[in-house]
Amino acid sequence: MRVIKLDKTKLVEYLRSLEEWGEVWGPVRKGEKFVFAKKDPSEFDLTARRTILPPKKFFVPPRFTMFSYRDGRWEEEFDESRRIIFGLHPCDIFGILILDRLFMEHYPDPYYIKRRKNTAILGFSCLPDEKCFCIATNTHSVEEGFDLFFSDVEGEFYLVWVGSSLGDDLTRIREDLFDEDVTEEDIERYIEWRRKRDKMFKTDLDLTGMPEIVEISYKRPIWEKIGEACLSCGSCSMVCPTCNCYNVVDENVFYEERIKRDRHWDSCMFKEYSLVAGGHNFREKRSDRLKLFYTHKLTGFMSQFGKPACVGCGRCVDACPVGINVPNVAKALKGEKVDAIWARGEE
Amino acid sequence: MNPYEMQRARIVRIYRLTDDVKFFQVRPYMGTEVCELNYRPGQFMMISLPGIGEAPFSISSTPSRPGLYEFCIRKVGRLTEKIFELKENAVIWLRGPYGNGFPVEQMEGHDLLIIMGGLGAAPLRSLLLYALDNRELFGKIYLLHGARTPDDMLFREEFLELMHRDDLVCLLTVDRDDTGRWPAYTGVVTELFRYVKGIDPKNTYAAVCGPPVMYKFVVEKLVELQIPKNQILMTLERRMKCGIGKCGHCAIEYIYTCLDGPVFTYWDVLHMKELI
Amino acid sequence: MKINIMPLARVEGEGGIYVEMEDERVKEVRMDIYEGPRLIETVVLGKRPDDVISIVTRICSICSTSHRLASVRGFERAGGVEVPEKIRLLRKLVHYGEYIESHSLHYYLLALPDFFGYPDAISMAEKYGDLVLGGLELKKFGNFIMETINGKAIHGENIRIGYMGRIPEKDALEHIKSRALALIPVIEDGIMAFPAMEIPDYMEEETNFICLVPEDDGFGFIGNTIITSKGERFDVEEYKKVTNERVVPHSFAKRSSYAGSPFTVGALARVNILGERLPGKAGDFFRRLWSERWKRNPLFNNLAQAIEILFCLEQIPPLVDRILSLPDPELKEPEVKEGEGTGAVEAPRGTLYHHYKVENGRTVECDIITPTAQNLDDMEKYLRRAAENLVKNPPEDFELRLELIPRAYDPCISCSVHMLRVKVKK
Amino acid sequence: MKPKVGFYELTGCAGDMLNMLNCEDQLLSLFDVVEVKSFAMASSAHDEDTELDIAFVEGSVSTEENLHLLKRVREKSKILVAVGHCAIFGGVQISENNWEERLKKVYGDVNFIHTRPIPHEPLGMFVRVDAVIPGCPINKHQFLSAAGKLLLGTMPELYSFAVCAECKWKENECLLMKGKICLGPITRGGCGAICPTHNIPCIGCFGPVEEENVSSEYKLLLEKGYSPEELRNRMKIFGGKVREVK
Ligand SMILES: Cc1cc2nc3c(=O)[nH]c(=O)nc-3n(C[C@H](O)[C@H](O)[C@H](O)COP(=O)(O)OP(=O)(O)OC[C@H]3O[C@@H](n4cnc5c(N)ncnc54)[C@H](O)[C@@H]3O)c2cc1C
Ligand code: SF4
Ligand code: SF4
Ligand code: SF4
Repeated sequence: MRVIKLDKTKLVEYLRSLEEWGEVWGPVRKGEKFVFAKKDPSEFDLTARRTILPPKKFFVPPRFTMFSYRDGRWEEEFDESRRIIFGLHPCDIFGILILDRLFMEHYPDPYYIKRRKNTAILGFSCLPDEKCFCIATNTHSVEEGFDLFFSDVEGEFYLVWVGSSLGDDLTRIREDLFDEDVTEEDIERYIEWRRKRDKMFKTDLDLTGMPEIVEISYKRPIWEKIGEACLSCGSCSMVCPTCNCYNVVDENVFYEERIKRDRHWDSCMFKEYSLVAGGHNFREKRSDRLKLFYTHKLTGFMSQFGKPACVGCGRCVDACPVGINVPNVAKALKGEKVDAIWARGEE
Repeated sequence: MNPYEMQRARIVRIYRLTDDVKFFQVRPYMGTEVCELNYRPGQFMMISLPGIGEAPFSISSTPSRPGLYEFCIRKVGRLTEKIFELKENAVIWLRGPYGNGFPVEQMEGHDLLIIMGGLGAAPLRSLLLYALDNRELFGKIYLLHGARTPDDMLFREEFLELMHRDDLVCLLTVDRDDTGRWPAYTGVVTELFRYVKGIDPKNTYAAVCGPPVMYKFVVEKLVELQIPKNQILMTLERRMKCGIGKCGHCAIEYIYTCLDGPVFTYWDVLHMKELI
Repeated sequence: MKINIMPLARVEGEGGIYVEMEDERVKEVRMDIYEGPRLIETVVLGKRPDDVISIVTRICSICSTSHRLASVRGFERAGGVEVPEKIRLLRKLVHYGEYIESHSLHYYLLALPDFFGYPDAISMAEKYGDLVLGGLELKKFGNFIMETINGKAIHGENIRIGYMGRIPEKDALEHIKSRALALIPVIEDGIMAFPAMEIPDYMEEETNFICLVPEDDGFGFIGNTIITSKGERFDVEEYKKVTNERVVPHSFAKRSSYAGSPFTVGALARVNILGERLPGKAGDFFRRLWSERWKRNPLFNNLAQAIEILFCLEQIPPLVDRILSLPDPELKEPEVKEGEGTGAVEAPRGTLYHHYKVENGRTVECDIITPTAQNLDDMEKYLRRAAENLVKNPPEDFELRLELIPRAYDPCISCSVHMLRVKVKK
Repeated sequence: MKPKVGFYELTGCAGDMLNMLNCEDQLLSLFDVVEVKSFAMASSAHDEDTELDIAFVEGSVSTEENLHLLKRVREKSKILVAVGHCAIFGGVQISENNWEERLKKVYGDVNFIHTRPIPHEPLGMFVRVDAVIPGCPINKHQFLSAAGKLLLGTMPELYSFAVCAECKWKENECLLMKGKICLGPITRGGCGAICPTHNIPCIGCFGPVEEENVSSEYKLLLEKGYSPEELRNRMKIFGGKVREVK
């Protein structure tokens, strides 16, 4: 992989120059949190931690139209915009890699593929906060899935990994800003930075052996207890970078003389999710739904991937009002102490 | 190719099977000649009407009789109600076929026990007709079919005809017969197992489909008969929005009913806590 | 002869007109209100002020912003809460939005069809498409302003006691400004459509008018002083002196009279009392169109509304500029623990009072007086006069001619159904 | 043939009817594809004799006259749609008890001549309701979507999940996590999570979501320092009679 350097003071200028390729999006502050927004690169916050929604919103927006039906014919509707997303952290890139397998292999989904192909991924290194546990899911370092990856190793330069042919093209837009000369000192500094970063994780989460533990815990009463607290609000699914469930609905846009077929995000935490004809519900109880969610996050994802789908970004920690999240559930299953409303003594 | 894209099709003929189930013969628009339709028994298709929605339906016909798809549809909600209102020649939209279907190649050379209840007749009729059309490929064939009353029995006339054939044993039962003219058995479907004789369990495939409550009792009987657990096949129903392993609704633990099913073996079921 | 019109169409809420005549004598005239009572003022007792402001807007959809403004002002006066300038101006803007929406709905879609002889605006649209579409554009713009500033066009929640949840974005405000400028010609055409028609005079009679004196002494809709057409002034805390409510058996809405005689509030009252203060083109139209008949004939309320729409549109651009020139204030929620106060605003239909008493952070008294409730006596008075004048020679469209009168008031009946006064001490 | 449609108001603020009129860009097409038989708020034309395909009814039943009208509308309509919170759950007016006492306090002993007030109830207490469009007021996009489905002769398909989902779609900071009484998790979605998008906690105006977990949210908020009385008051405003708050 080509590794080059960019003078830190030139980052904004470089990102602006990319507007000739597509819209430039990056992390900006929203209250105490962050979101990916289309703003001038000078407004991007390089200290950003996890954004409220993961980058999946670029590839499968919360709600979009797949087809329009007019005059007896269905027409596909595609989002053709080209986007550059700057500031993805390794966990987010892992999240995209999982979605890629889901949407791009086996019945490739053209809506996803179109958006994915029109999007450049510019990763950015990060330092963990108290909610990050990507070190436990082993998603804190990323080798693929990006076009460029910027590492801030605390010097005057960013080290830039060029991860794809598109990434290479993007560096050529302003070749003059990059420096090919990565020195021994730079490499040492990078290795030192990694060491420091890894030491900064505050999580004591250990996910080794989790699949077996989840498997054997299927009937344990702890699920009922968690289920009692769960609000079925679905926030956990909405913010999870690897939750991909959706619903399909038709709408009669009579005032435009067309019918559209839309897709919108859904969640296995909703009661209706597993309801079938005749009113039978395969996951009537909240605890049943939580089990499905955590089976996906902690044991296997899809039979063909056989890999847990949690990437350790900490968004569920940020989103669940009652403290049901991967670290808490995993710890509770392992019998460790958990600070959450459902884990408190009596009732 | 957009896997969500639908194909235009025409309803050729409609038969009423029971008060709330109709049978539809559907021909895709593909030029004028009779077309080869490429599917396996046990597979399903997504049927849609613009503005109303889309839902999965098992194919009831057999690929051994080309030209038409047949569906057996029960009126339960928005889409199915609208499909019920359609007349012959109406246009509907299809995509598929999807799902694994029955492993017919593996089943060849075996005895077959086909056990259906209620709407379970829809996918299993496909398998049954397939086996009858390729009769020489299979050993003994038993059909066990249960319904509440004679009026509720899907494909009643068609199956009553089969009782006269000597190359299969067709056992039909109803829970209750108020007509007094029911020519076959009364009682629940599991009682029909009494009449299942002379099969070689190790060399038998059983296929079961029916309402969720039926599986438990039928499977017990099949296990009693000592049919290997991986030769007991069942087709399952889940909510589905895409049919192609993306929307997540049909997930059972980490597998997808639409890709890895809807046909599962009892062995699979034993290993998946949520299956039935 | 008895005339019973129910339900009264193209008004908000359920009401009817009952007129009984014997020979050529009018025996009884009633504005019947049978919109069910919701007892909202009793629902709010014991609740936190921030719950109360959400509940009371539900009294009425079409005046929900005015109710919101009057209620937050009531609590702010009770608790001595200061409102940052920028938020004060945004409230003014959202209020203009409500005026534009409410007035254009009434003027174009509910009132004009009467004058052009159609049952509704939709049928009128076939021949007067431009007029109806213009009205819809204005209405949409009014809604856009309310959505932008208050979150929703109806029962928005962004306006809070002493603060607001989110300050609207600059782009949205700029858009409001440019739309306002673009729509001025639309309302000018709308105003011109009206005087072309003959205004009947069968109900004309002198009356009293009451409105608020705007805070900044120009023309406007928010203030703390009540003024009557006789020139008397009262502080809003003395609102009961002018409203004097009473209960009548044919109505779930209470009645008001001032010094024993009925009065009118609303656009016509404001324009009759303060019209000289109207600036710009709105002022020009006022001077060109106004006549002494406006003091006797409620049908001119329609025209007064149209002039007010123009006034609002003209005020918006400079107001937006002022808002944008101010820095965002700190957004934090003040607590109203104790106190008593009255908040008043001019709703599109007239003066609206919200009076509250708060103890220990809970609302213990609530009194809301809505404009339509104040207008009902005057509507009856005009109906009686009309019936008396028409009964001698009953015209074919007798009913329509009667219906015109309450409709001209743009009555908001759901909102007028309320209680007199409750005092519940915990 | 165009479907025959009627719009009726019982006791409420007329906000749902008004929000239908607020569909300015679609209004003319809507009135083009249906035959409006009755819409008191917008039109004088009213034909009460024809059978209706669809009746939209707003407001709670709060007088004998309301009840009478509702029954008449039900009889002559194929599909009756309850629009808005008052019609579905009873409205804010249903949130407190002692109705008779409060009525007396307000009106004294006046004997009303037209119709007697009765304690507020949602439509479903008296007649079959075929579909609902929730909200206080309804959301106009949901109304158009429901109308579109009804025009095709099928039932509306609205969001059945809580406000939080759309709140996340809008990428809002969670106010409940910040310690505010946000009723998003127990409130049916479809409004576009407008209030949290404006940093205002949801007060629940779309009514209880089908599977609300009131006790968990209640417990959570108690832990955050709110009093039972405050929580009860807030949760009752739009809770109708279905929400149980201890
Ligand atoms: C693999 C498979 C094969 C099927 N084969 C047949 C068949 O041959 N004949 C037949 O009549 N039915 C079959 N079904 C069931 C059929 O898909 C549902 O009856 C149909 O979706 C109902 O649609 P609706 O719009 O009429 O109902 P709705 O108005 O959507 O809802 C009515 C009920 O159906 C449930 N439902 C809605 N969508 C689905 C869905 N996609 N999958 C399952 N349940 C749903 C709802 O939860 C509700 O309880 C099959 C289902 C599956 C998964
Ligand atoms: S686990 Fe938490 S975030 Fe997920 S649905 Fe339950 S309460 Fe909501
Ligand atoms: S702010 Fe309210 S609506 Fe939004 S996610 Fe949090 S609890 Fe749900
Ligand atoms: S966020 Fe809650 S209170 Fe606000 S509009 Fe939506 S449902 Fe109503």
